[in-house]
Amino acid sequence: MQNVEKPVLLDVQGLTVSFVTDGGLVRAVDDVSFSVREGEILSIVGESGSGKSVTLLSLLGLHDPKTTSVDGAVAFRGQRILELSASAMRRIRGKEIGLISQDPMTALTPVYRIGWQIAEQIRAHEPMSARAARLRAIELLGEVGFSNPTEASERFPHQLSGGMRQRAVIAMALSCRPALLVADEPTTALDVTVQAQVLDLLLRLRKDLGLAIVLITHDMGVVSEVADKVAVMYAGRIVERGTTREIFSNPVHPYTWGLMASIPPLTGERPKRLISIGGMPPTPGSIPEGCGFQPRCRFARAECAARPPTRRIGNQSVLCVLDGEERDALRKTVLTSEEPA
Amino acid sequence: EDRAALMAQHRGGTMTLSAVSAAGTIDPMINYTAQYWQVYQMTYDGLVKFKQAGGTEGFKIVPAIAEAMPEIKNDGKTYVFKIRKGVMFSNGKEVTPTDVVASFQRIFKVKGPTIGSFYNGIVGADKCMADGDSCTLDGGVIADEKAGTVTINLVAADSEFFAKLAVPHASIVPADTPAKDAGTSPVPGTGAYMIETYNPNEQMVLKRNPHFKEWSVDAQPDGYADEIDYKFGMTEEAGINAVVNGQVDWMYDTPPADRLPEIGSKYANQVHIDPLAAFWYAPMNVNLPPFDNIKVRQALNYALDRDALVGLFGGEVLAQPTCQILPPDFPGHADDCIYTKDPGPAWSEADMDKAKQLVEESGTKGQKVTVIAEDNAVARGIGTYLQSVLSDLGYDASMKAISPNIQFAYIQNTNNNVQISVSQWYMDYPAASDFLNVLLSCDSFHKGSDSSINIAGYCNKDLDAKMKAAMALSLTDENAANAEWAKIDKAYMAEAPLAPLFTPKSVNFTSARLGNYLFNKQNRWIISQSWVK
Amino acid sequence: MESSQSRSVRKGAGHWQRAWRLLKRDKPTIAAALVLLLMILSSLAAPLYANSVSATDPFRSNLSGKVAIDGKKVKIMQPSTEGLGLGVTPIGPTWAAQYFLGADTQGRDVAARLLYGGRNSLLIAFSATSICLVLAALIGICAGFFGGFVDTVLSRLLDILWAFPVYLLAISLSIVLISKGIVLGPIEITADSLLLPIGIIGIIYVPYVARPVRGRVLELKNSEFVLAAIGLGIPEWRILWKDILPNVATMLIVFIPLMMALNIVTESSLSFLSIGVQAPDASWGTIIQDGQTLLYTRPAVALAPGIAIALTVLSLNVLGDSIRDVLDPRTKIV
Amino acid sequence: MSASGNVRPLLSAEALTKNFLVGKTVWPGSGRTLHAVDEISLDVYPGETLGLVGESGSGKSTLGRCLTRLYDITAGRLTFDGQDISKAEKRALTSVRRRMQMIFQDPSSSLNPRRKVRDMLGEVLDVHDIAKGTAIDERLAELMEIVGLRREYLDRYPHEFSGGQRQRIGIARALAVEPALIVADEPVSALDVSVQAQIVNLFADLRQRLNLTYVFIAHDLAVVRQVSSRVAVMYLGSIVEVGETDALFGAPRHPYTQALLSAVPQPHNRVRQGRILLEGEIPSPLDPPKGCKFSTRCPYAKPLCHEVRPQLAGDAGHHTVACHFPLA
Amino acid sequence: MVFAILQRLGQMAFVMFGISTLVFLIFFATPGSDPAARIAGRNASQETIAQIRIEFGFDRPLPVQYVLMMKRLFVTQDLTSYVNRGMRIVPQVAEAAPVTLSLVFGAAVLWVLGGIVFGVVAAMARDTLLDRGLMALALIGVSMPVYWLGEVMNLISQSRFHDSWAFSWVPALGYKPLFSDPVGWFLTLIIPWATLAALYVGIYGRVLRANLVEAYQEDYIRTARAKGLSPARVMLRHALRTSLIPFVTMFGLDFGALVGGSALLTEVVFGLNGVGRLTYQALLNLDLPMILGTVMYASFFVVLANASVDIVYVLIDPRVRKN
Ligand SMILES: Nc1ncnc2c1ncn2[C@@H]1O[C@H](COP(=O)(O)OP(=O)(O)OP(=O)(O)O)[C@@H](O)[C@H]1O
Ligand SMILES: Nc1ncnc2c1ncn2[C@@H]1O[C@H](COP(=O)(O)OP(=O)(O)OP(=O)(O)O)[C@@H](O)[C@H]1O
Ligand SMILES: [Mg+2]
Ligand SMILES: [Mg+2]
Repeated sequence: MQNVEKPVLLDVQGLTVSFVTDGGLVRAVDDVSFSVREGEILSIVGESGSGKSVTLLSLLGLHDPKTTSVDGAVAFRGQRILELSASAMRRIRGKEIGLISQDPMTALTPVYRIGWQIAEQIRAHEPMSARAARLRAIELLGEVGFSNPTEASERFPHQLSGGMRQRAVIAMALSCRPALLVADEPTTALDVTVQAQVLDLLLRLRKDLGLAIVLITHDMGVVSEVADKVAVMYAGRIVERGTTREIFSNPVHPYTWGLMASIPPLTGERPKRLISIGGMPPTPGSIPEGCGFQPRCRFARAECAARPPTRRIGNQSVLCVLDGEERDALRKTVLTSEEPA
Repeated sequence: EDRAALMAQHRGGTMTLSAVSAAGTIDPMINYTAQYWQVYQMTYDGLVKFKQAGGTEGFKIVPAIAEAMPEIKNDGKTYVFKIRKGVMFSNGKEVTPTDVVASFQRIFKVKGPTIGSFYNGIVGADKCMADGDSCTLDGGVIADEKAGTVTINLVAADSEFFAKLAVPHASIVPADTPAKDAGTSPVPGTGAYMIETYNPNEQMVLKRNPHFKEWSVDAQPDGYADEIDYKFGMTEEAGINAVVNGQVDWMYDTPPADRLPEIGSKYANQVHIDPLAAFWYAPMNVNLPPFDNIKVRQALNYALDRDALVGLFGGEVLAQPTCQILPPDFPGHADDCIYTKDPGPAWSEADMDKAKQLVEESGTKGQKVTVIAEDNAVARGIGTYLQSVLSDLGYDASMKAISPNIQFAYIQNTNNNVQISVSQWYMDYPAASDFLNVLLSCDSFHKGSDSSINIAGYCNKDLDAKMKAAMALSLTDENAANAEWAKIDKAYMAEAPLAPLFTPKSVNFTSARLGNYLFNKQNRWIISQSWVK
Repeated sequence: MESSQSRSVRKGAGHWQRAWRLLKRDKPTIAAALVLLLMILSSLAAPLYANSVSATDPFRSNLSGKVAIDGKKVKIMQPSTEGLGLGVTPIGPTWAAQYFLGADTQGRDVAARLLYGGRNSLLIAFSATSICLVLAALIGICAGFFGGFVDTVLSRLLDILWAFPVYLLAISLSIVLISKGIVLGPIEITADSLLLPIGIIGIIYVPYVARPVRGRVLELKNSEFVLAAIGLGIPEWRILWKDILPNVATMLIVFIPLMMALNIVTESSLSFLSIGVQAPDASWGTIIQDGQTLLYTRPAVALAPGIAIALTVLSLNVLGDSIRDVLDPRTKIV
Repeated sequence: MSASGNVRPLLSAEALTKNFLVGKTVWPGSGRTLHAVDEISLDVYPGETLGLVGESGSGKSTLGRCLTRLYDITAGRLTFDGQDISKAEKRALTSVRRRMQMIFQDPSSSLNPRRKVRDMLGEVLDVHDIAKGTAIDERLAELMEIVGLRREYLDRYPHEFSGGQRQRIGIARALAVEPALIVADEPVSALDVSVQAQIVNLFADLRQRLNLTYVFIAHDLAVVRQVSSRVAVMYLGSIVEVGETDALFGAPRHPYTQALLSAVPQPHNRVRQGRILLEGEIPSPLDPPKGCKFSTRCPYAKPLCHEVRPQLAGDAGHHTVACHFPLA
Repeated sequence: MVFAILQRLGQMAFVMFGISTLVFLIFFATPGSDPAARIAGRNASQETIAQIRIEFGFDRPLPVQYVLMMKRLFVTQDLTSYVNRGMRIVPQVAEAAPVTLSLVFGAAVLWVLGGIVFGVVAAMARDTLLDRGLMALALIGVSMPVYWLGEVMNLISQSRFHDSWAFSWVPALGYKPLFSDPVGWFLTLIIPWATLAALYVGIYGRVLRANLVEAYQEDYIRTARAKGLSPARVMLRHALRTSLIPFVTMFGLDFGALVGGSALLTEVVFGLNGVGRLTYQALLNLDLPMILGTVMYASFFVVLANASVDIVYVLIDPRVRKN
């Protein structure tokens, strides 16, 4: 973690994304706010379908404007990027903000060599000869840990293993030395040894280049290992936000409790059953008014029918009616006992 | 002389001709198409030939390789031809009596299509027909090198023998010409031009015969153009456009109907309309119902609106209604029409009432009838019209059009049970027998064969005998014979084995630069006598 | 958990209801459906038009007939009066009830024939397209799904079909069938039977459709859900029917308008070779053929059926696209 | 629970091999052989859960598909409940399939997007004569309940579900035939932890209730530890170590297992000690190293390792390892 | 490798055998096709026909005739037409092939480019008026019979407006060899190219659009967009390139068939003496040797085109390429 507060790189305020669908307008992301400073790693965790990927893609303006409406303010280096023209936005994409998308298997165009694909991005943003761009691409591939980058650059995506592909995607995302990297579950498809390599790489880049990262993952281990800050999403909203240490040591939202409790331990006694959150995640379009977690929350009460207040505890902020000692007491019961039948 | 002056002025240049497709083998003894017979006029000569002149003059037979017309000896069974000296083949050799004999043998050796009808009267022909390869025509065609003569002996006198000698099948070619179908490799000839190359898919190129010296203006006049390119492959529409645009000087095929008004008005002076010795007719199978009933055949003849049919062919300028077999201005023709409202010399109007009454009497109403037509615009139109009339008469009529080449063979074969079809006949040479005898004699009918030109399958022994007599008569008395033919024509029409439709005229559309257009009644436009310079 | 009864009504609301609901909302689709309906209805109404509006028999030659235009009697087949007076031209479009689109070479009312022709053309094209798609689906699916030897044989058979001169078959059949029909069990096929063009046209484009189908099936065959079905012990035929076919079907829909267009045009060639629609009966294709011989003087004759074909195909296209979108449960229609 | 000599294995593989021909072009014989599963011998005993872990591309899915005979086996022997099914034909397999099911790695691609859940599940019941007519509906509702889904979801299309729900449908479909053995190919890797916990619990419940046997493929070691009674570690098509869960996690004996365990990131524990970072890339299965397959990356590799391929050895049934120099 | 080539050749032989037997059987089953009567000529005597039947071997059993004809076609290569007697089939086809190749190559260039432009523009303007307009245009192209369109083109360029500035450059119909008269070759072929391409532009444009729209759902397109590439580049380099595979399948089919003579109506209308016109003439005349010749040639190309498609796959789709 940085000692000195670096300037804010990305500031998202009230981001709301809705899709026009068969069954009417569906709000997939609802009033989401967060910010990332230079060199900071923000991790977004949460239920699948809670809107993590949608949030990321809307930062880059990658939604189809015909079926999607994006509201709110996204400031990148102080510039409101949602209002930018298409061509101005293109200058930011890939150049200022790099994207690592969820599935490395399908993220690369199957018919081009990966060196070419990386060089293509470089040349889209920097005037450079094809040769020079290729050399850069090879250099980048070396940077992300390919033992023989020249040879690797000549391969087609299908000729690479999952881990190699993911690293190629990362190399591509980094090719223009962006200030911000948005990574959507970059290691889900990878096994732990490769995952470790990739995480190491990200940390190294952060250290060497001051790269800021927004990282989506399901793996709480990964979060605790690399993230500075964590945002927990549920049903389109960020229900809790804080530094990694705070979230892990002092989670305040019942959903976060559930998440923490359900992590299987790698050492020690194996529990008979894992703790899990009962009930079912809401589908977009049927998210309840008020607190989205309320139908599954063991501590739900009448106030939850209204939109919960945002509470701040230090750097942490949380969307929940629970407060104070009551909360701490309840937390204990969750994190130690088993889920009731 | 006048001709010499014109020759000096207009000689030279390349004339371009066009046709939708080529007409098959180039062998003059085998090819039996009007398209190439026209070409053969300037490339080959027989002992005698139709005169190369415009109008009816063209029916005249003049000596060609023979120095003069021979005397008739032995009651018309023996002819002695004196071979002209100094006539050169395009391969540089001079024509000798041996070449003449070899040429006659060759007709049989290559199994020309007319050996059974034109040349079977020569002594020894029967043997040659049975086995072509060993054909000698012993005693039939005899050369006398010393005297420079060739003697031909016939089994019986034949009034049409000169005409048969004057058609391209009796062309004189070098004795060493291989005795098999020449196919696409040109055979040397004695004409003003020679075929240099022939590719049925592209073109035929005719060049001047380098060894040619004009030896008879009547039989083989010198030509104007230096080269004649006959191109194949353009559709009729394209051909017309090309002639209009001056890219082609003439096209063989009849202009499509929808272009006629345009060329008839805008390019009137490039259009040449000439009468033809031909007719379009609808043969009716007298051996199949309903046309096995004479009343039905007559009914159709009454019912046909021949004016409408003329319209389908391009209007009254291009065709003339007819209800008899022999075409106008043809030996034996006498104006007469029995199938019209007021029977008289000419057709005036269809008599539908009479036709319907005849059908009623025949008791064939409601039967199925299929008209078979060739698959081209005009024949289709006529077929559709016939079908429509037959429907009006109360039949369950339909029309089928099939590819022209197949249709001709198809309608002849009795196995195919064709009831009625649309067909045409163009004369080979000017003789009434070429229509009546060929199309309707019992000898022309062969059951189950693709070659049975008596399509109606009508056989009348009496009329056959009368035709034999008329042919014999014409040896001695041409006019009496013609009168006899007129009667035969009428007699056939009374039996109505066919329904004559109209007599077509030839339409030739030539380019603006083409001059000295001459139409020969026998062989149509004389290509070599027009100039392009 | 909420009561399970409350929502079990949804069970019935299947594929088709949903599709219908979505289709109803799309204006271009409605327009296309209307155009198509109009085409079908007007061709069904052909006798009505011929009897009461144009008052001619569109199947009788009318070469010496006359028609009253603006009170004057005019010949339907007008001999040329200019220059040499060559040729006879049928009357052109009159903008009157009779001979609205003019006459053809037999002096018949083109407008009435156009309507009658629509019956044959639509019938032939629809049936042939169906046959083609069914066969192509069958062959493509078998080749793709069973692979190996079956694939090789079927693929080569498709090659044979593709390189085979179909017109030879047509010419031959047309000649064979003139005198007597072919008896196939209970049905006798004669030359003017529409079964022939339907059958022939239905077959000739099979390779064109079967090949892409085969490719798609190969793709599907390797998809996880097919593997899953195999793993569940579902019989192959059932996998073909339930998993592969529906996915192939949407692909076939793209081909429908194309095939319709190709088929109507091909039908005209076959009619020309005397297979199928026979004079004096009409189809759009045969009217185009007739019009072809009048192209320089009366272009309207060939143009009118051309426009009819284009309209049909266009509306089918719009319809086909919407149906394909709508049948995909994943599509969301705005 | 643990394997012992006198219990007959439910599923037994002997020198199971699966090769793929890759890079095949129009010219037959142009491809190269990829040894995805290379002479693996493995027993699965009734009632146990065998965890299968390993680097991505090491052949876990392929092995799983071979075990359920979704793939034809190139060589080796496979017996299920005493019956040799290595060469069984389609027909013979149908009965085996009722007793042995696979759950796929990717829940979305293993469900036909054009079919409703009811249709897909009902088909299975129908085909295997498990239920007919109205009984189908009942059984379907029951299945949905077992996997914790609402019964009205039966009338939904797969795309209308979340990832976790889709995975449950996959499980329900596998359960529909009432199998004895389930091979689950990374059933939880696409899910978030809370859903993952639900599924893991579900597996445990089902095992108890239905007396199921599992082969559980995963790369999340914590999950594997949670669910498995025994664990097998794969590397490049071969099994390098098999052992009872606690033994293997407590004292890994193969250097690769060791590296794998050390690489797991752990929550609540930012600074990891002794992580072993493996050097280089996993070799291509097209031309695996000659000796020990791990020798190219093994920190302890000795010359022997590059020459001779080690075989699984040790206390059979308890803990075996394929290493010339196993860790203590 | 050798085995593979042999296998392909074997398949080719199978296709050719299949087609030739079919053609043979159909021919002899057709009334009115008696080759002896045809060769003998109009109104030939029965004796002549009988002699010709023996001389040409038409009295022999069909399999013998088949073998002899195949031998003359492939081995001695001296098979001649029944209609244009003496015309050898093999050299004729060889001579006609360049004409057809010129026509089809040019048209293929046009329709591939046109199809791509149509498909790409429509896909980019998806669901707009432009998209619908283009697709309508494409279908109109498909709805026009090629013989009709060709005739209309001739009407315009050779007749009505031949003298206007717009079409005064149009030369007479017919083929000009590429090597002796390249300018003439080009000018004479422009209109036939356009006519033939009109049909295929429609088909290809539509199919391509559908594929592009599908490709646009793929993840790698999102990656490409996230890279900051321009929409045009995303479309052309990423979506188009991967969408070309079905395009190539269709192209193989069409190209093979057209080069094999399927462009017959175009060739006839424009007076091009290509294989198509040969086929057409042969069909009209039921000229068995010529039909066999052109059909064998066509099947050769169909099989060849399929083989080429397989090879092109390897070029455009590295996934099927050797590692
Ligand atoms: N284009 C779209 N149209 C309609 N709905 C969409 C679209 N994209 C996403 N959604 C919906 O928005 C919700 C949020 O999806 P998102 O992909 O952001 O989830 P996620 O948090 O990334 O989940 P996961 O962890 O499974 O990746 C989902 O319910 C999804 O169905
Ligand atoms: N159908 C196939 N054709 C060719 N090669 C294949 C095929 N399926 C798998 N492979 C190869 O076999 C090897 C093993 O693949 P497999 O999918 O079994 O690995 P895995 O251990 O399941 O990996 P992951 O963790 O990524 O799912 C890989 O190298 C893969 O590329
Ligand atoms: Mg996501
Ligand atoms: Mg796997």
